[in-house]
Amino acid sequence: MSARALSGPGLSIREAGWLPDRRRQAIWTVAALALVLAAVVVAGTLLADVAAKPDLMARRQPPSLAHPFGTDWLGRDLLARTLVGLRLSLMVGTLAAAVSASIALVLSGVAAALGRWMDTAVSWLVDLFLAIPHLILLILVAFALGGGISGVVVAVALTHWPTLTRLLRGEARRVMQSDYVRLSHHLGKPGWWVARHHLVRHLVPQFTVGLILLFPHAILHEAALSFLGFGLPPDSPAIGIILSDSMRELSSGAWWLALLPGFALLAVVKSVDVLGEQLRALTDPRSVHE
Amino acid sequence: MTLLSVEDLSISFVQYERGLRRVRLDVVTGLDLQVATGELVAVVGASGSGKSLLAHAVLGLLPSNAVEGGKILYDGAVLDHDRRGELRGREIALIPQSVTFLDPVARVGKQTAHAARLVGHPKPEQAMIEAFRRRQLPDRVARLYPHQLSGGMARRVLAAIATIGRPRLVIADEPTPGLHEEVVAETLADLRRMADEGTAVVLITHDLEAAVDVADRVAVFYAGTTAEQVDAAAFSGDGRRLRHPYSQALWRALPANDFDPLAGSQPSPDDLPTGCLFVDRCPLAIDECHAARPDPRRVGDSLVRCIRA
Amino acid sequence: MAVELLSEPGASSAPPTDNPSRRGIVNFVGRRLVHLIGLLVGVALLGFVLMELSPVDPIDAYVGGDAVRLGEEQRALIAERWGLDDPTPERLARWAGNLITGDMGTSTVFNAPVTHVIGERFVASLALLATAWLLSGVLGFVLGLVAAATRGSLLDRSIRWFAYTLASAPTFWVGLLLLTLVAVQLGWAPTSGATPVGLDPAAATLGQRLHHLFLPALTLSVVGIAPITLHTRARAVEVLGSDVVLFARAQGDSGWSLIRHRVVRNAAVPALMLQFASISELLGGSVLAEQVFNYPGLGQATVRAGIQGDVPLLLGIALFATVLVYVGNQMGDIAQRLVDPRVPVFDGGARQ
Amino acid sequence: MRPRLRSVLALAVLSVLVGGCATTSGDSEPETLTPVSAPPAELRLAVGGENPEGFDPTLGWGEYGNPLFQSTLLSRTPELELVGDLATDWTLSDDGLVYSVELRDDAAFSDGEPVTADDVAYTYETAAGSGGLVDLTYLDEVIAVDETTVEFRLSRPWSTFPGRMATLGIVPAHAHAADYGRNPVGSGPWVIERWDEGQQLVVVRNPDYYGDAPNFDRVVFQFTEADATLAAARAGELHVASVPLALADQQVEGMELVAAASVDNRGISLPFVPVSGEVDYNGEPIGNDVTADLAMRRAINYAVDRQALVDGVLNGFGTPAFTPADGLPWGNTDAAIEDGDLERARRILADGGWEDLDGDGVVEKDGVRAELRIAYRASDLDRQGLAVAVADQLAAIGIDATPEGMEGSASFAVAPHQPVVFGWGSHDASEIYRLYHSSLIGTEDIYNANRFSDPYVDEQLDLAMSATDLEVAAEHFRAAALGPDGHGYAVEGMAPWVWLVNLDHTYLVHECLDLGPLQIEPHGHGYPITEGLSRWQWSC
Repeated sequence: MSARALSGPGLSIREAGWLPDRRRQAIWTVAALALVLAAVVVAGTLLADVAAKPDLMARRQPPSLAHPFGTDWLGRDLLARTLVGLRLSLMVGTLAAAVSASIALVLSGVAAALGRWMDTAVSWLVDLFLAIPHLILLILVAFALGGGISGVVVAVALTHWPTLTRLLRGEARRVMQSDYVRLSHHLGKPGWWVARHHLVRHLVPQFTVGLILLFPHAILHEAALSFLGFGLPPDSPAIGIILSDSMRELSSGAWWLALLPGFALLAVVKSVDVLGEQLRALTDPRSVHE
Repeated sequence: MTLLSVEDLSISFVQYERGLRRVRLDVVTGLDLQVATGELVAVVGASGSGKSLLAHAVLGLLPSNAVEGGKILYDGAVLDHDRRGELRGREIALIPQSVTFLDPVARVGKQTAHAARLVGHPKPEQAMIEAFRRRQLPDRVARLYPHQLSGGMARRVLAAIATIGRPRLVIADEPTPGLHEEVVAETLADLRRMADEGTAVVLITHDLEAAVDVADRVAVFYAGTTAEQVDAAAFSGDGRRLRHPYSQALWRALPANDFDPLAGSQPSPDDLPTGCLFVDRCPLAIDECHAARPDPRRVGDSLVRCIRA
Repeated sequence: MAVELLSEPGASSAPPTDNPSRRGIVNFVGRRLVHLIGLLVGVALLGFVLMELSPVDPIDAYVGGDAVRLGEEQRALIAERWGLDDPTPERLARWAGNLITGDMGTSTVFNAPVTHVIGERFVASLALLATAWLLSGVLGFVLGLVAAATRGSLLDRSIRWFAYTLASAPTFWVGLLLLTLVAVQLGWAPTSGATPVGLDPAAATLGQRLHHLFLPALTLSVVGIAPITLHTRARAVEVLGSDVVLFARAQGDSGWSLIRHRVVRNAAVPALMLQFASISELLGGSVLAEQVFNYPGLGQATVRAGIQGDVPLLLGIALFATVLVYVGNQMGDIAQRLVDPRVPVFDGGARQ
Repeated sequence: MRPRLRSVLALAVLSVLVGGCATTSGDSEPETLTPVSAPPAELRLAVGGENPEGFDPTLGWGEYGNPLFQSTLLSRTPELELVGDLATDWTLSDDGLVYSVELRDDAAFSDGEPVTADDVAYTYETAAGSGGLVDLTYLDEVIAVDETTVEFRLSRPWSTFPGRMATLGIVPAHAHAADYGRNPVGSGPWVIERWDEGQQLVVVRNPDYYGDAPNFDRVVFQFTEADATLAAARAGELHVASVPLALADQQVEGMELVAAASVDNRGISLPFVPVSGEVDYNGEPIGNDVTADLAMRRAINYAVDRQALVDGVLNGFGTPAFTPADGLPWGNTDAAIEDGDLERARRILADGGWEDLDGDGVVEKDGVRAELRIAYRASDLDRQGLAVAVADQLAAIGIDATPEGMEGSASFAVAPHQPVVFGWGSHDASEIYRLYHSSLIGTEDIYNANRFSDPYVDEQLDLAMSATDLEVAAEHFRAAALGPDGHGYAVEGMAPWVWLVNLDHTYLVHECLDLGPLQIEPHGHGYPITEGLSRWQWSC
């Protein structure tokens, strides 16, 4: 009987059937979200000066048509500052995710290809970096680099590669131990050839998945670092800084200073998350049939 | 007295193919089975012939996207969804296939006691101990976990749990695979004993030989239809007393007999032939066979769906 | 974090060693101790190197805003008092030497031994961490089960949407949200501190402490809820579709009794592991929650140490956190063995 | 046996949840203070001032505001006049190098021991020698001549030394152990009851204090962030709360706003010398061609609208500042100018040779584009606001200025080549000397970091410091501001600085609490108000 075996109870209609338009739906969401994020980045670039322009006469104004997000304690337009901040977060997120993902790719490749000793060294390094709670390690590294944009990017990058490395290393080891790789060893193919041919092709989808999943984390941690005061200079419009400034205004009732930028950050992080999920569903060979 | 009577049962599943087009898979079409109290009926057929589905239907455990047709009578009355829920575990019980049906993280004693509690036993612990003793299971087994049971022990525990509520109808779903000889014999003897004590027993198996030895009657399933219901005794000699060509082919395929397997495979549920489902592989097929689905008719002491019988 | 869901291992023949052999325990604990010490040495070195790299001038970080009035002799005296000018290898040797004897040096921010600062501050943080840990664990587990039990329904989808949104919400912003709405606007909870203002902390009643703990713990639990909800739901759905549940339903079990008897403990196995592994995430989150609610715990001390360049305290906290995280993970491993009988408790092998 | 995990887990959860929600209803906070009540036994203040190192004067405690536990040789009246406290009389030798001080004989420490000259000598020597924050480098030696007489021998004349005698609390030589900071013993009006680091400090009246006894038995200092302080004030739990300027306009029922004038000022240092290619001891390049030009410095001073800064950044709580000592006896009132005058600023720039050649809205001169990066200490809110606002104001006259936040003292280190927002203001007139005297150039600290030098100013400051009479010293300090033909440190002089604002120190004070006359407070918002703590009284 060729139809799917239907003995397993508990299959609901959605899970039983494979919806072809799920692929189309995924493509649409990816396109829409990519457009939104691109819009944020472009807006952030254009509004840089507006975001910095104080207006001492219009301080702490509630949301209005002129200022959809209201104005902050120096009369600067909060929407402009939020957009510039989001652009900054996205940039830092991209850079940090890319750096940590490539560290992971290199280390996991090396661990898998260059023998046991290297493998234990890498896995011990991963355990070491995962031994310290994420945010405390972030503070240590940010302190070591003295804050500033480069400090934040490196700090976020240095704390995100371990999880991905462990994932990729596991995958790489599975590939290296699989039959066809052992076969190519027997056929006399050198280590680097094996790595290039088999390893890379397998690691790339995992790599993209890992890179995408790192993204929201990187953005959130950049915001957290800036919020705590380890990130960027206080007059720069980073989301973390806007929110930490808003803490001072709470008792003066300027609720929009805290809530609206936070919602914007949540929206961006969520859209990156969903974008990543959909991309993973589209590209990962295994899940494409889901 | 016939306890369970399945008449012209049909089960189909609704699935979405390309775009939003819906498609119906008729997995079970025209299934009949009659089981009387004290009678052991073996249900035999290839895998995917709808055997397990029948069991799930009777117990009301079909998945939500299943569409059911035909009638199931129990004790003379129609067995609707709610009634199945009430009887499940109390009057109708399932003996599952393997130890994987037992909860891996709970002790078997507790699971059995829980089953007793479900059927309303006043003293579930006591009921559990008695059930184990009745099946010669030492008391210490109660403290073991499913992964610590040997094959034989597992079978006895499963049977103990299923029959803790003195069910009137027991359905044993493929109890024999993966066990060695004496355990198979012991399991089948246990089912025989249940039948002799007045319980209606349905033995679902693909092992024709074992079924014939212990069953009173045999129902042969093919591609979701009951090909033939006949006394177990008919499976003897050269199978002449068997009316349906598929039953005969099954009997001849056994190693003890001619050992020549039937060519081809069962038709797929999304494009079933219009006429008899067996038509493509049937040596006696004639034009009418393609025309319409044969209805069950009594020929000698067997009920058969074949116009050529 | 990618935690491999526990697959159904094949039936192992030998019954578990209910009374584990003494050698098993020694081996079990021994291996872990060696691994922990290795990690601590690594963390100490990594931490020290990071501190040395820092361009922040320790003298001025110590002095803070008062640098305005200091002459250069004063700065030299401060440097000498805290030994900030000695060459690096000498300071590393001195620091490591003291470390072995348990003395982590003196915190420049609090002018007290680091061990004392950590000890005192950790007690405050412990209440916050424990409450948040329990809250997120229980809430996450229950939500996961409810979502699985009603899979495919609106409730299931909204729980999953809620969990995903929490996962991408910045912890400190959630804290701000609660601070603004609940504390400031509604005034239901205090805005800061671990005990009422002006009251002798020792005299604060349990009720007052919990009242102060309420919002920070709620904020911190946000960190832990999402992963546990999603993993529990996934595992529970898997169990609900398994043979075990089929047979249970065949026995007449259904509804919450079925969930309670068959699904809970099976779903608890991965949940427990995840719950202990979330300690690391919680510790990190507590830094943010304590900063928003001015809660005088270890998290706030970390931030002050970082801002004011208090190297001994930072390193002390890093080491202390490493121990905490490691113990948490091992407890997760042990708890999982206790819940899942298929795994021998003391097989000596370090199950990573 | 397997532990009964489920029940343990359930129990733990139950206890937490029950505990959690049982209390949200019942309000077990201390009862709120009704406005009309008998004088409270306990005074509750949230004015900051917590010194993480504890209460040891030799490590900088009590530098400004009331040292509480210790008493000082002299103290200042609200009009900042120096009067005796532990000291009954003090004289200065003719060469200005030796101060001899007579002590009262009835003062005792809280542990019963009498306060003697040895304690005073011990205190000053320890303070000078310790790595703490007290700067006594000009002090050679301190000699206890007899029980009640002390002689201070200076290495060079330092007319403002009496100011130091009014801030350094005297510690007992016999009880000054390592942990003195945590449990101070002193002869001050208060004794410590408890100190919960980061949370609160509780002090009680010292029964055998020699001076007039304070009107309250017990004072609780609460150390909370601005928002928590305001929330506590709103809940009626505080008598005095220092509030940041940004929140000073909040109405709180039962409390009035008190804006104490202060000399706590903010100004921007302008590098005085052109780019010379050399670097200072920090490795920072020296000189800035834009601010080295007198016309540019004057134009900036005229372009900045100081009142707008007070209203915009300080929420209206402050006054325009033209010198680092506005309102102090040694400050020069003639140094003030009519600021916010863009026309005049543009004319000064034009006369000075600055024009916008390439039409990009920014003026140039001899190929130098008028670009400035104004540095400020990142953690300071007011300095950030001022830097951002001034940068915006300067754009109107063609100067491209951008604020640049920096961590800690990095913002001071760049002063040789970048304008920096500084905060000064002290009761110690020697600050003028340190800001403007050329001998401070290149020293390893931040005094005169913009390398200003003017022979006329040096001469006047030397005369001031060596004067034996405070009034004569003040005379010379005032002269240093404005001298003949463009000399002096004021705007109409060499204008090495753009002084911006003097901050008011804003407090919310319970309407029944009378703080008495307030002195002009020094640098440091919050704690200085406690200077008159002993004189506070309940007026309802």
